[in-house]
Amino acid sequence: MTENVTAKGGQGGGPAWEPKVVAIFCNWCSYTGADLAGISRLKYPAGLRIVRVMCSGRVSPAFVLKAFHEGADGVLVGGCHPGDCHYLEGNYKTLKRKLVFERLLEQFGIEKTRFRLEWISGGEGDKFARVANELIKEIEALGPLGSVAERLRQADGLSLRAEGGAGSA
Amino acid sequence: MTDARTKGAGPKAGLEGGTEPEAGAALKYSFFPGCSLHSTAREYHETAVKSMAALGVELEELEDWNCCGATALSSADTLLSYALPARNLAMVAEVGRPLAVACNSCFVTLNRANAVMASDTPWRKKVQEALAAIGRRLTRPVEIRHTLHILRHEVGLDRLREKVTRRLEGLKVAPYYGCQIARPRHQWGDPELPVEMDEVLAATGAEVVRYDRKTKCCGGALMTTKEDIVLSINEELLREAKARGADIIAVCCPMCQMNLDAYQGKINSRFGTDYSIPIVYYTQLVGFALGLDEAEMGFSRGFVPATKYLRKYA
Amino acid sequence: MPGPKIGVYVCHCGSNIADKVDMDALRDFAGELPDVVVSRDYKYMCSDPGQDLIKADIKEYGLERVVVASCSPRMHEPTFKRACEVGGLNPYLMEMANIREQCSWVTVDRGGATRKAKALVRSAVNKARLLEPLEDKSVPVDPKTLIVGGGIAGIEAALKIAEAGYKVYLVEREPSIGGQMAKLDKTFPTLDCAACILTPKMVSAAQNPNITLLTYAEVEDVSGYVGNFEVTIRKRARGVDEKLCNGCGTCQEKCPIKVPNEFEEGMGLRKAIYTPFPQAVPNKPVIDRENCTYYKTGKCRVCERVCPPQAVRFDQEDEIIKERFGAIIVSTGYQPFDPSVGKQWGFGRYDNVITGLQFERLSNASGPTGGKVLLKDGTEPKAVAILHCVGSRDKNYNEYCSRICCMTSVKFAHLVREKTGAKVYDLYMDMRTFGKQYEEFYNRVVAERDIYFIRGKGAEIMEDPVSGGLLVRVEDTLLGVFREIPVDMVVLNVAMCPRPDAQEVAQKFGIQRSADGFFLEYHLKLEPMKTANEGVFIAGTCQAPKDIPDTVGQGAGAAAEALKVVLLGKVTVTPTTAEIRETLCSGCRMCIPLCPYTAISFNEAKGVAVVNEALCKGCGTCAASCPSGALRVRHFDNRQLLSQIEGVCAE
Amino acid sequence: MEQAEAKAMEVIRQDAFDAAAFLDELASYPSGENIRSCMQCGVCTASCPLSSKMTETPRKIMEMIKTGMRNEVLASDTMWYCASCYACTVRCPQGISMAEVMYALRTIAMKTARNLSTSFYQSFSDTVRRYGRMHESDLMIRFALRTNPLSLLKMGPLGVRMLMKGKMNLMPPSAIRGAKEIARLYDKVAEMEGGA
Amino acid sequence: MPESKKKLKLALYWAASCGGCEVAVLDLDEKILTVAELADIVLWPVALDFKYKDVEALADGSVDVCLFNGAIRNSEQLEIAELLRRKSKVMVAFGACACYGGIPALANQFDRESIFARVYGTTPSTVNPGRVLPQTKLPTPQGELHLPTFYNAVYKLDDVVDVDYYIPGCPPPPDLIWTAVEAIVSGKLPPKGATIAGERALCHSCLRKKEEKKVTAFRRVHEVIPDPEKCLLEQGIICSGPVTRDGCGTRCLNANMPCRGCFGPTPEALEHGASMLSAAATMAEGKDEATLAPILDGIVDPLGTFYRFTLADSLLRIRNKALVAGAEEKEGEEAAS
Repeated sequence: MTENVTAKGGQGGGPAWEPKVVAIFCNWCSYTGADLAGISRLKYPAGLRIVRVMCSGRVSPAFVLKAFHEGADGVLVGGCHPGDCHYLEGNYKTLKRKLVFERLLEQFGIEKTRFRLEWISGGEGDKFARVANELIKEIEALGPLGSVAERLRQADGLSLRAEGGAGSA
Repeated sequence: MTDARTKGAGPKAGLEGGTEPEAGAALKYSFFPGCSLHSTAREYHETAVKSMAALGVELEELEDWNCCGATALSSADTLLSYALPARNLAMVAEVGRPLAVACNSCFVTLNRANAVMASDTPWRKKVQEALAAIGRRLTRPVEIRHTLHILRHEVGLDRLREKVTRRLEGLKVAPYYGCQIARPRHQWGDPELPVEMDEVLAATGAEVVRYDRKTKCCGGALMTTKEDIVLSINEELLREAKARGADIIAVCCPMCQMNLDAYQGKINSRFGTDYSIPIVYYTQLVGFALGLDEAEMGFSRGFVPATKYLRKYA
Repeated sequence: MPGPKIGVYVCHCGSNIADKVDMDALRDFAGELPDVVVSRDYKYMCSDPGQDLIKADIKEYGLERVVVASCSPRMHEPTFKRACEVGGLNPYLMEMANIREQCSWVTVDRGGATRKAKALVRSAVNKARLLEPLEDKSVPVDPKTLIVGGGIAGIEAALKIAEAGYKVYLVEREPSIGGQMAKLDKTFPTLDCAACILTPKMVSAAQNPNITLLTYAEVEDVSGYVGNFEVTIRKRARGVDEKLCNGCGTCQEKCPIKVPNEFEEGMGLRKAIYTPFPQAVPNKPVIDRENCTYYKTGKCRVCERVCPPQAVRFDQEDEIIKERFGAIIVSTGYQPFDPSVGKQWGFGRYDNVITGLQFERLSNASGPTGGKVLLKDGTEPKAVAILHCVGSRDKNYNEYCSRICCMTSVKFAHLVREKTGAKVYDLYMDMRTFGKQYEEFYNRVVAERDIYFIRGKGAEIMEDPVSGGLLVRVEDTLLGVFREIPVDMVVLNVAMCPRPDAQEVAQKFGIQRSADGFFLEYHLKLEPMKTANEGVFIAGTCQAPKDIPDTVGQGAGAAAEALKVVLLGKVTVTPTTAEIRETLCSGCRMCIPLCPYTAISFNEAKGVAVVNEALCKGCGTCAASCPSGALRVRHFDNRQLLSQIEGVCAE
Repeated sequence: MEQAEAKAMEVIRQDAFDAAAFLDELASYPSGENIRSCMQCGVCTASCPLSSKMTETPRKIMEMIKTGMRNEVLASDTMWYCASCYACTVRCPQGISMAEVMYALRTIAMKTARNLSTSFYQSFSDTVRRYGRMHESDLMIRFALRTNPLSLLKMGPLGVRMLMKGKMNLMPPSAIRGAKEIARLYDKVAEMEGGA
Repeated sequence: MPESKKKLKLALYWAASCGGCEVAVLDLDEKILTVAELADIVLWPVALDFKYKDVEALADGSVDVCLFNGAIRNSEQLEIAELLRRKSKVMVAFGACACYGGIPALANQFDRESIFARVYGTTPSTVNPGRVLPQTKLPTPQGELHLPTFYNAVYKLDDVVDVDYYIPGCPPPPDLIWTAVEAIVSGKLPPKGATIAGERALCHSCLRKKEEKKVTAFRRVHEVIPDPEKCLLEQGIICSGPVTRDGCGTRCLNANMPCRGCFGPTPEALEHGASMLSAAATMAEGKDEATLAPILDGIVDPLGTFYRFTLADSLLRIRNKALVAGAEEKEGEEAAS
């Protein structure tokens, strides 16, 4: 709790720390839903940023790790509702990965709430906005996660040559 | 359909066997009688416990329960109107059994507090803080069921039919639910036109008459402060029952019983009518149909005597 | 090592973006990013002068990548790709940052929006740096169009395409085309009879040689993609040889079985062998196998005996038709709201509480009462209440406005007065008369004698247990009084709802549904007939509640969309498919079962997996499961996506 | 029938009311947050068994709230007629819980108003505080003392008949063991509200 | 080998590792003699008695090759890694621990405090009534002794010093070591940063029969005796072959055991653990959570399974301990209130 207070230390009323959420959305449903939220002028915090893929089935768990590695405080993966996948069943593959991957994240000490898989259809602009606001609220309560580089720096005070290894290429 | 639902939804495996009545003895609930059942609705209390026991449902009275606050406290103080029933819910949670409630008013009030415990409104935290001050704790909602729902959906009509020894053939009953068992939306029952009591009464052999005003309000406690209009809405209720040819009105709420029964004379004198319709709790009829001792069914406690309709079955 | 030269173009979109995002700061920020050689902002990047900026810079600066920060790529990606191409740059070397739909429109404060816009631009620049040139491919298109649903929308679309000289298959589930409109009596605001204007179109559809009419038929399966949809249609057995049958009706006369007539909304009866209504197209009967005595007991066969041309075929079997289509129009219509779920309205409990469609049938000269508005007991009503918004504009049921009910209510009020002496009470919340000549029509009716418009939502309908009369309770909100209105008939003007199988149909055709359950158009305003599935279009009330003029308009519009596909004769297929780098593939075969299009196979000789790029749709599911990274998806490969993630994260 | 005093047409100046403040006040009560979405259809009024007696219909009260007429709303008798039957609540097309809005208005009015209803609810609350449970005779006596002690005589005959039927206890319920807890709960709630 | 060449100066060092890599060098068998012929060993603590100050005394860059095995767990290892880097022309991360952190890096799931608490406190065999924990300073009559600091995390070699080549494996197989030695001696060096192993995944060398990658249950090796002819993954056994570099000679597979990934990820793999997790999970058959969850629950301990040798090379590296502890506290508060 105390951590949050110091982290927020509001100047100008707003929180100094704004949760950073990487959303990886499929082109056909969730990305369209997010566009609809925009067309409907629904509001959500600016910390949520969307990266577009064609299908949620394209989302490698490593993308999610990469986001956390880079300092995202949360990751939201969005796909079509089961049965509605534009590519028939890409979203089922995502679900399979999620079921193992969320346990891995827990082992890494990353709270469950920081990673979410949601089915958001192209018509569900309101659902997307609700999920975005909800998720960011939950993450705000958890506090910042910090990048892996930072975490390593804090661990032993060593200055590492090139943190990250894989994927940073 | 009904059977499938009863069996499917029954919490105890014992029921799934179906035919062996004693198997269902495993159904046990914490029971919240509420203040009325200890005074004005004494017969409701007695017959609910006895007839449910005869059907293999044990209603174990919650120890040291307190008044739920009814709608009076909702009008006086919002936080208190949650905290007071929440004390009961906290004690139920400790016992660890689902809660059975017979009084509609308690049912709605306890459900209202229960809903707050499931919400993420600031009220939830406030209630928890208030409870903490008296050393009680409630983290999540408890399961609450109306005794009528337990009878209809947990015990089931098959079981009831089997156990009926006095079939109330020819007794014309208007089923009157009142409002708060139906509204706002609860787990079971249509908010406008529920059928659970109709089905239960039909299973006792009684003829259930059509009664479109079954969830119209009786005015409840407003009888004390707005007597004029409350008498007139009760007159409308009696009028339909009579027009549909009902001998008797069955109720499931102490307020309804009191307004229709104790004030029936006053209605007659106010509106120049001559209603003489006994108002009984459905549990009295169920207990009677199950062959329990008639004297224990509390029919004599009503202001409008019911005995002339029941004599032939005794 | 210097990267490719990148140009960044920031669009103000008038004030849509510029009001929330600091354009100067964003432009300057982009200019500072590595490899960016030019960054500009402009009021409307999608306009001709905006595009010209890009084209000129490609030449002047020798740009190798272009990043446009503007609206959603779903809006203008094609525009800017074309601009690049004209300017001499491979269109796949362009990347967009969505700073309107996903930034300026959704963010409250300017600071946050500007920060977010920067992150999105950095992310796009990161990806652009890694893009590679790709070439579009094209495949030929089958020139036939499939239209699913033979209501007025489907008929209109079929006629337009057929008249343009192209082939159409019109598939209808019911035994006749015509849809809901065929049930209506008079139509607002002109009060011409629905049958009079619909029947000629139905007949034209049946007679046009370019239209193949498949009634009593359903689409079972759809696969393939725009230009080449493979469709399986089940044409259910009518039990009647359509070629021999001359529609004389003898079979229906003699059939001994009577069942409630769906077409009459349950108010009349039909036989077990029947045509749904006299003007049915095709005017050939079907045998209702569930109710036919022969199918139940093996006896009867009366119809077979009496049929003059001997057309009855009890042993007829369903026919499976497989066809290839270039485009598909879905026009499956709506389902009226079932008011029996709201017990307060008494529908199903009180005989004289009816729905709007039931009223249409009562009022229709070919309906069960021969066009008389009568109570269940055959007498004429003395007072009729009409309720608007039953099941619509009500969060307990459907939040949306059903659009036509105000006008049908006004029409019903007029028809009641025309046909009976009854007083009419019209209970409305708002009177919405949005169409051409609608307000004028309302003004005419409002002036009629004994029609009373009351502003208030009808709350409940009770029966007087003594008299049996109905009592409608409403607050007259303009007077601020509680009103009880005794009537003997109530017409519930119910909502238009999505059909109960809408989800199944949506899945079959790869289209989506909006929150209200109707099919989702590509763009609410600008692409009302397109769907997210290219080549599949929607028309009529399957998209949203609408009246006849709008339905017909959409039918014609969808026809234009379909014609656009078939007339072009070819469609472009995206080159953003998967590819396998053979030197890296270890042959583990992980990817093979993952492809829903069976585009990946195994080359035993080489010991590696192979992608058939004609079948691949580019979803990338395989790449996400290729452990060694040998499989990559063009335009969405690992490096590109990781760089984008890095881009949105960096502060 | 006496001639009702003719009410002059009023000109309402919106700047006389602070609508936002009143709506915000109500928004702090359960279900108070969606009052703004009321579309004045009147289903609440027409579903209410008691609305015919009210001087202002529930729908009109909602419009008065939205106008910011705080004093007028709290002075009306509308909320005191609510029997908590929830007919309005389940039918409201905008999902507003009118019953909760009525509770909220009563709770606000309880702080200042004094009438038959406030006396009844206050008596009820006091009885529960004392015994932890309801005690009808205690309630009736408290209520009568607050309003009109003579009314006890009017209630007398029914009370006696109830007693005869074994439906009423003259003796107070032996206070529940948790009665002290209940009192503490009352105090804690008062403290929380006072502190808020 | 050309005799004319000057003898190479060779250093071998052993940081946080089990010692298996040292044995692997000896596994060169008679070839070790060739090594001795070609090279002068300047440091090899496991076999020869050199002192650090001997190395310090050498001129910078005077050692030709250093084969460094083991991860960096404490300050002494860091110091020596830096020293050897200074003195050596070519630094080789030798073995899985030096390359990717190896088994020791699995400790990155815990921080120093919890490791000490466990090792010096709660293990059943521990007798430590005074709760004495390792200290970095020890006052003695002769003066204060300084001991290395035990770090919170385990690091791979290239986290702390520049590495020229990587020879993976647990331990590296002799033939690979020999290939490296030959390359060094002959001066035919691959580009800097290269990993001396295969470019494709291990499946390329695996001779087991591969059919359809679909499973209805995952199993662990102690639960079944796998069919030695069939792909282990297809039998529901997690085998990291598809994501791990070829070059080990399928040693584990030959013993009917699955690949655990000691050769690290292939060059184009996104990430060793996540990539294999992604592939393995998609093998489960089913379309809804109810069917899939029980199958996928069969993949126990995903972190230990998929990052057995590569946690220090992963994207997340260490467990996010502090925040989790904070959250647990918060939960506790909530429950208590």
